[in-house]
Amino acid sequence: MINNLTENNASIENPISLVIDMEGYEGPLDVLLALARKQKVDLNKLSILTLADQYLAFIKKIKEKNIEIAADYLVMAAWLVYLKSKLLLPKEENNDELSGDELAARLQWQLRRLDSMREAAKKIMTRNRLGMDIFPRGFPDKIKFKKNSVFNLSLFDILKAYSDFNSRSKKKPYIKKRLFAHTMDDALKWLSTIIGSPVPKWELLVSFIPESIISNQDKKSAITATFSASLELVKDGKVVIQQDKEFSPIYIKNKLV
Amino acid sequence: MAQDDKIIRMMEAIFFAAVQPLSEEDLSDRLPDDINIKDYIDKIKIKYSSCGVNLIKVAGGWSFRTAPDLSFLLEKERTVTRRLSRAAIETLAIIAYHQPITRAEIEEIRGVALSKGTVDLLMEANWVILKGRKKAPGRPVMYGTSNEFLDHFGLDNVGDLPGIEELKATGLLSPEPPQNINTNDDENQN
Amino acid sequence: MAQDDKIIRMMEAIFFAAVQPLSEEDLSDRLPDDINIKDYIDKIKIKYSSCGVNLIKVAGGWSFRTAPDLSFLLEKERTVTRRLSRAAIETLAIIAYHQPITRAEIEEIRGVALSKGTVDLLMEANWVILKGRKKAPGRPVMYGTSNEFLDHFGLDNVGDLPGIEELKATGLLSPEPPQNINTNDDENQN
Repeated sequence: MINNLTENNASIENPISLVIDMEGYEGPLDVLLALARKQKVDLNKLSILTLADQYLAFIKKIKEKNIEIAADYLVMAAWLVYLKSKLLLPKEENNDELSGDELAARLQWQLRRLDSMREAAKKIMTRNRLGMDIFPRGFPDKIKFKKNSVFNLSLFDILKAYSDFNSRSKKKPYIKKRLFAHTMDDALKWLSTIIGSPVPKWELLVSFIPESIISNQDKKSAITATFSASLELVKDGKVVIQQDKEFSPIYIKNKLV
Repeated sequence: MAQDDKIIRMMEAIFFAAVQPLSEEDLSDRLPDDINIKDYIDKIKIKYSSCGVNLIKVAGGWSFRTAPDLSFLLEKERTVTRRLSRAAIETLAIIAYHQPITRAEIEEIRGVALSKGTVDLLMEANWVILKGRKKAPGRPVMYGTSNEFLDHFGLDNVGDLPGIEELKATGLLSPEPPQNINTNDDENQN
Repeated sequence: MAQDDKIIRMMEAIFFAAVQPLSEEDLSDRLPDDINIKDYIDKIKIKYSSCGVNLIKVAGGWSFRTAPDLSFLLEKERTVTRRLSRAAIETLAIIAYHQPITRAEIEEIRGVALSKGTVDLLMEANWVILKGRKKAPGRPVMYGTSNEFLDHFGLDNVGDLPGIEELKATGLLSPEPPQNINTNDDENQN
């Protein structure tokens, strides 16, 4: 119930006007704590019934002054009436609700908690404070920064710069070198040896690349062309190809019609 | 002995130049490796204990500060701080003792909605900082206190807040009333 | 004597917290009337003469300052990453490959005049050092690379720099595009 109260409060747009309305109190819990203090007992021994009566009297007094009362004060008043009835009536059996005593204890705990924070606030604010009671060095020597330049430069940059510069100075004409390529036509030619072979036999696809092709660069071109060519032949129904799994060797076999 | 004096001189210079409290780690970065910094801190503390400035432990480090009894001499240096409203002071205390804490939890303790500017003001003063988000619906932000708060109020750490141990022991800092809450029937029913 | 200590404590706090050097007049405003401030300044000066901070006379008055021999403690290193201009990189490369080399020779190789700051910058970075003077008219200074240069670029000695032939082999020195991007379109497209 009290939990709900704070949520209700959150909807109040301007608590300042509320403070003025309610004789300087900051919310119902604040009023209750002030009334509790008037009982002049340890908050642990507080009479919640008395407190509830005092609160209701306070609200009545405000009402008589024709002051508009913020909703949360009225909610608290209604809740205290309910609490009073729970405390005074015999305990209901088999009821899941908190008993009057439990609700009272909870309210008392909330009041003690708020009170403890008020006390703590006072203790904090009376401490020796920096810039008010104790002071730091007013005019410290400046920390001097020693600038440490690190150049963002790699050996590659230097080599690149040097070669760029060399290239620039030598001004060699650019000659496009024609590269070797194993064409698909070439590949078909090499693969055709398998077609018409009387005894069909699985053979490695790469074995159909001419041995004269040595450099890696050229080999890549040859593999690509040979593979494409083999697909052509499969399409034409001349050969079958097979691969166990990804990246494993590809085999090719003559298909007997 | 000469070595001691040398280290003490170095530490004096470092402490005098620092605006913020220095941790042992901060000091060790600038001092010879083979020394026991704690010992030297104690030596300096003693050396300055009767001086107009003292070496004090604050905000997790050490710092030279003027002796509290001499504040009357330092009117001129007094920084003008904005007067905080009662609500702001109370909110600061609640945040300090209950951190990390959400706005809704602060409102629950005070029994009243927090006006918009209160936490902002405390954050502007650098006393209150964000301390992550609560693992709860809506993941509300949580607030806590900063090193500047500790420094300003001369606290070494949050555990040094006045009376925090007793409050913890009595369960007043827990979010819910203790289970074995004592209801004093006789007294409630008068 | 106790009176002395009291005044000294007061002055220590005042000097410590002051945001600027204080003149005798500034001090007299805050201290008991019947004292000789100059005497106390001398006492404090002596008291702190062997400490890490000294009371020194600066423009406008007296102030606690770090002892001059300890100023190194107040130096912080700040690392700034900078980029070198193309001219600087090229000059560094030329010095590395052609050392020892004079400024005129660098200019001759690059075909442009070397701006004043370029070599200075490389020397500031500790990569380029003076390598004696050339036995030639005017005895111009010669430049070369430093050990820091070798360290920085992970080289054992200058001979480890890839030679012109090697650079050609990597494609860097060749006026042609590197091999691996040279696809021969005509022949692949059939």
